[in-house]
Amino acid sequence: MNTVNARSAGPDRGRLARTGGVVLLLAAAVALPFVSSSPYVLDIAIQMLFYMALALGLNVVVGYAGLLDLGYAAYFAVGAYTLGILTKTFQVNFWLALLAAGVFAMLLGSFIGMTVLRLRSDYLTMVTLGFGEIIRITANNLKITGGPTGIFGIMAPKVFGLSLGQPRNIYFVMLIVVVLSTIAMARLGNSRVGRAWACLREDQDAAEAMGINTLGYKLLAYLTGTFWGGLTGAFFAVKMTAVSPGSFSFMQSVTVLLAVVMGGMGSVPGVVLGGALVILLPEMLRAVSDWRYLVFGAALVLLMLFRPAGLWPARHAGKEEV
Amino acid sequence: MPLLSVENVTLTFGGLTAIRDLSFQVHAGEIVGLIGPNGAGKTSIFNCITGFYQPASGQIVFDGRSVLGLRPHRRTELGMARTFQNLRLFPNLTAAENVMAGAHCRTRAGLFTSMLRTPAQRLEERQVREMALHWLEFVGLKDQANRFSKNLPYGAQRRLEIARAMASQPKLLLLDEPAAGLNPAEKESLMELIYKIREGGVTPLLIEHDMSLVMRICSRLVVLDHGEKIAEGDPESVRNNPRVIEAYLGKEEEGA
Amino acid sequence: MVPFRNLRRLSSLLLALALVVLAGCGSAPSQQSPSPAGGGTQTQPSDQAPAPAEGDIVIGAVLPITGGSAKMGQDMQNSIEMAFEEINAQGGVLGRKLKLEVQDDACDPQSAVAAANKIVSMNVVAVISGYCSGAFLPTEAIYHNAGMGVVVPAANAVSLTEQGYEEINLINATNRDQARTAADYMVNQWGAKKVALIHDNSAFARELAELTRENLEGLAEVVAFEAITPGEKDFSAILTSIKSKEPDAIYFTAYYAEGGLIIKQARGLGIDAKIMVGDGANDPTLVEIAGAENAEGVAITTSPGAFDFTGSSDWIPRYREKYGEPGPYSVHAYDAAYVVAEAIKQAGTTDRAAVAKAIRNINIEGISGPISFTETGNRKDGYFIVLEVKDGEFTVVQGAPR
Amino acid sequence: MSQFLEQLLNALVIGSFYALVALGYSMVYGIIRLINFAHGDLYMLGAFFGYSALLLLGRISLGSGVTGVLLAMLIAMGMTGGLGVLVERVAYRPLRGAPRIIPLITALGMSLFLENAVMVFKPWGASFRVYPVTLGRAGFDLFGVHIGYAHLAIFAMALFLMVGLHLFVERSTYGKAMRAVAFDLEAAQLMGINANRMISLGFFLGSIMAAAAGVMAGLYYGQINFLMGFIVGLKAFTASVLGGIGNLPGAMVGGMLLGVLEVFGTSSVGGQWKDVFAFGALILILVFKPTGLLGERTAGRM
Repeated sequence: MNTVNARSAGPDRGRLARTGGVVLLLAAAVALPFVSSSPYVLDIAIQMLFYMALALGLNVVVGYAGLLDLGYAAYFAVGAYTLGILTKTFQVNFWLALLAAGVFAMLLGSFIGMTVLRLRSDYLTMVTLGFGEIIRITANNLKITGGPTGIFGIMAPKVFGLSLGQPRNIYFVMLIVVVLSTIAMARLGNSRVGRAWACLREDQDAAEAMGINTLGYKLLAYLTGTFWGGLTGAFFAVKMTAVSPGSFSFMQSVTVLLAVVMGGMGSVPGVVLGGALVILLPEMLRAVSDWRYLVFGAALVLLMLFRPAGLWPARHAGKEEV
Repeated sequence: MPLLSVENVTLTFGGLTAIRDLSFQVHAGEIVGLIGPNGAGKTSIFNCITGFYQPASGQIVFDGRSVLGLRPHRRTELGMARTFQNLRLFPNLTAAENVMAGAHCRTRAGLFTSMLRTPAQRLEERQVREMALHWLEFVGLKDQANRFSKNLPYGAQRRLEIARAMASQPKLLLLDEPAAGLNPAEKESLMELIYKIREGGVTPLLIEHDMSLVMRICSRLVVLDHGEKIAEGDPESVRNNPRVIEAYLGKEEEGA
Repeated sequence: MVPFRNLRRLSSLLLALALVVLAGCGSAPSQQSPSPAGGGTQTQPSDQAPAPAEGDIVIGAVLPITGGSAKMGQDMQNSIEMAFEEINAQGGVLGRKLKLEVQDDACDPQSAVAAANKIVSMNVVAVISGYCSGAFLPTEAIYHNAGMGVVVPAANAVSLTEQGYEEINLINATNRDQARTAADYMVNQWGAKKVALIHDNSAFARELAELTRENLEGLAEVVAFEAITPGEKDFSAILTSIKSKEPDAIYFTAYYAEGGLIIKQARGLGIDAKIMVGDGANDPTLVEIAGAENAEGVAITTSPGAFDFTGSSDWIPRYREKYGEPGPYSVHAYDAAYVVAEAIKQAGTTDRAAVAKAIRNINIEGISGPISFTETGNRKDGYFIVLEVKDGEFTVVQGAPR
Repeated sequence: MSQFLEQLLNALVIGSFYALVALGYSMVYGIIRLINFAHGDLYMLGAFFGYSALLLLGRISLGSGVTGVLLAMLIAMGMTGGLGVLVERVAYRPLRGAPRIIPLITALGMSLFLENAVMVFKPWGASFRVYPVTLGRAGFDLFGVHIGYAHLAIFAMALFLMVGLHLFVERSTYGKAMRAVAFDLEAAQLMGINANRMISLGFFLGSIMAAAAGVMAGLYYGQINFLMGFIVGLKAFTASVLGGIGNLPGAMVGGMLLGVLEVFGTSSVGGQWKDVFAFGALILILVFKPTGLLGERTAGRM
């Protein structure tokens, strides 16, 4: 019984268990704000949602197209600053500013992508790191970005009558964003575009010979990933009501990368899980927070040695569906 | 009007001239073999034709149109598909997915249609799957559809690479030593496959060392030595051409 | 399909479990969270059920426990705990003991917001927080929305009291006072005509440099206004270009690590202009890094610290015996603890809003002198003093204005 | 004019530190095509080993004076060299065949691990440590230019180390074997060269160069902390690429050039843009001349 698409075979037990698990998780997520009213739990849950969204975005660049980007925080920053500047300094309507945040991050992504994509993979990594630092320093120096203090007092907009200033409302908006992104990314991974990325990740020359415009598709991965980063950055600005260069450091990029790598590069459920764990684990370790980055560093090394495919590996990584 | 015309192509790596002033043509429907001792520049000319190398001078015209300067994926779209000398499959993708990759330039689904999973996208996905199965069946690998290509036996991987190339519905199929490492039985089925490909209207151009295979299958041969064409013509005349024998002197005498 | 055989299911169950645990523990440590009906604390800031009448009164502290400023956070935590021990020894407040709940802000905006949210969600009556201005700024809205009174021992960027929150009170004088003191000292004591200003592009240091420039207008010419990168070691390039402008005085407004290097490298390059540093560099390691002979004669503008207060003569030995050398803001944190204790006594209740109001209207005699706050939350008649390094020791050369 | 010369002197000192650390990058990249993110932290660890060595030597009254400093430097170089070899053995060797992205992530993780291990290790810890011995600020004036003896000492030591390394790699048999491995790992093994040992040697040499630079920085600046490795590591990588990665003379030239670029960039535009120059240079080189100024010395496979 080996039809090409095992998934379309009748409702086998594997698929039922998986959809059951997802429904259970969603129910828990929706119920959370009502179960516990303490702002701390809500804040942690919101942070988890942010990192899930970021991990989904970075996953396109690192997981799907295999480009190790170490400056992802820059697009997060551009999104946050764009929204902050547009809504606070120029009183632009929220939806417009949100879109602008994504588009600006994407424009920056396309500029960097164009300069970077022809490079060998390790050079590309260093250049993205360089761009990340340049953008953080620029945000820190310019007047329009409020210099080192950044921009504070960003008004929370009303979305369908709910003020995003309320933690519970921003929680639900981000939950919707993450759920939609997860679906979109899962479909993308399993489509013609996703296959093209998989091919260029496996063997770029062979992919080119098969009629895949490898440079074009790498750029497409960059545009998708940076748009997502910018969008999430805009929501981050609304949630924090203040945006400062401090929160877009190299460590931020490393944390999002860890989420993708720990969860499983190229695996949508994996990176969502990674996004949650990368916030949850340090919170559990709060008592011994000096050790946080030590544990991050060790985790990266051990993961690469023993579990390069991550906690929830992508289907491609070494497991056949016969 | 030839399907492919290589005109006075010269390729240099720094000081070294890999190919010097090479010209030959391939007409639709014939099976041309490119032969010559190791290092004669066979794979190099293949890379020039398919766009991986930029020749220093000369012209490459395909289907009446110059393809110089086009990147490889553009040439594949125009109808030029290839296999590789040392098997460049996608190891962690299944056989079916490898073949579907070949069909990339014949399908259109983009970022948004994939994310929204529009009816048109779903239809195209089904069609691509069926087409992949068709080509797997064509090379006799239908039952290996879901296995990772890296886990397939060597002979099967060779045939998978051909299926992948055929999936891009080419006019010209460049085969780089397809018979390398095959046992006699596999060579026989390879020959039938190449004939079947030609019946399907695709013109094969192959590099091959196995003289017996080349002699039986090719309608015309082009012989290279040190980057230069030293002979061209039907297999019989080429076999007796003194320069060809001399070029091959010192290699083990290839029995007929 | 045994669910646990495969790591994928195990990790998703782990996540679901963690969510539930988190939801549970969110309220556990604080005996009982405010009535669930309280819901989003946004809407009803101060009407939670009053904290239980018995048990300890919990005071929150959000300080840098990790990262570059870890040492400062530790000094402040020591002094607060010392103050609480003394208060509890004399029967505590309203007959109950004071307990400290410390959270780490790591001098980083995001951790600060997370820590502030955690403190606000606990049964905390008032908060002592704020060493790094950049990290403290985004937490102000959280305390304000929770109606939580805050006493800020060290952070003193002007922007901290510009958001008009009545819960935020600064023990330390602000950069406006410091800039005025620095400009006046350089012009009148040193007779400087040409001044170079160096900051490190952090919120606090840049603001201090800009305010000093304003104060110097008309009095002296600002020949250089330069920024360095924190964490950098080599400042010879900037100092050499400043040297060519031959300033009479250099005012460095950032932190002690780079301050020591600036002094050492300036003297190394043959710059003999007088050097003054801001209160961020008020730390004995400054002299150690610069080298005693380089640091000789360096002036420091700072709010009165541990060593300078009249009342600290017997306080320092008590602190030193328990924790060793006091940091520059140990006294401020100690006073902040007493302000909170006194405010609860005056409010007569542990209700947050009442305590916050009592803090704003407090008037007590602390180690750092009389403590009361202006209507914007700044320290009333806060003043800065000037110290000078004399053979390795910090000595007061310009004390409190009479 | 004298200001120009003084700035040039500053640039050469900064350049020496970048060059020494860049040598390590070029050597490791030349041999196994890996950007050793942790290399910058070996520079930091060298400084800390030097710091502890000087303290210990101080207790047995050997701490001050030239002998003490040189002894401390040797100790630091030995310890850091050993650590470099250990890092390669534990973290990089098992991943030799893995796709390029895997060892890169490991190197990043190793860098984070080393930095925070120092922060958590009590005797060193998070705050700034001051070197017990520092180079004095004595100097002399030549045509109105103030030249400190410290500047000369740093520059001379750096030159000595660079020339020593260059001679070793170009002349000695081990040097040749290392270059063979760099050119083609498999072929070198076929020639009977123990590739793993040569790679360890490469890491060892790269690490002792970084350690020396770390100790010299500690002596010259007088202050060290656990984060000093990150930014210097990035700039040293830029220097090694500027000169042509894998090319040792290139790393030296690249280091000096980056020092000049940074110093004159800062004094003209201002300190807050200082790091932007270094990263800007990196991006420009990689895009327009990826093989660097003196040409890359790695046979990149197609």
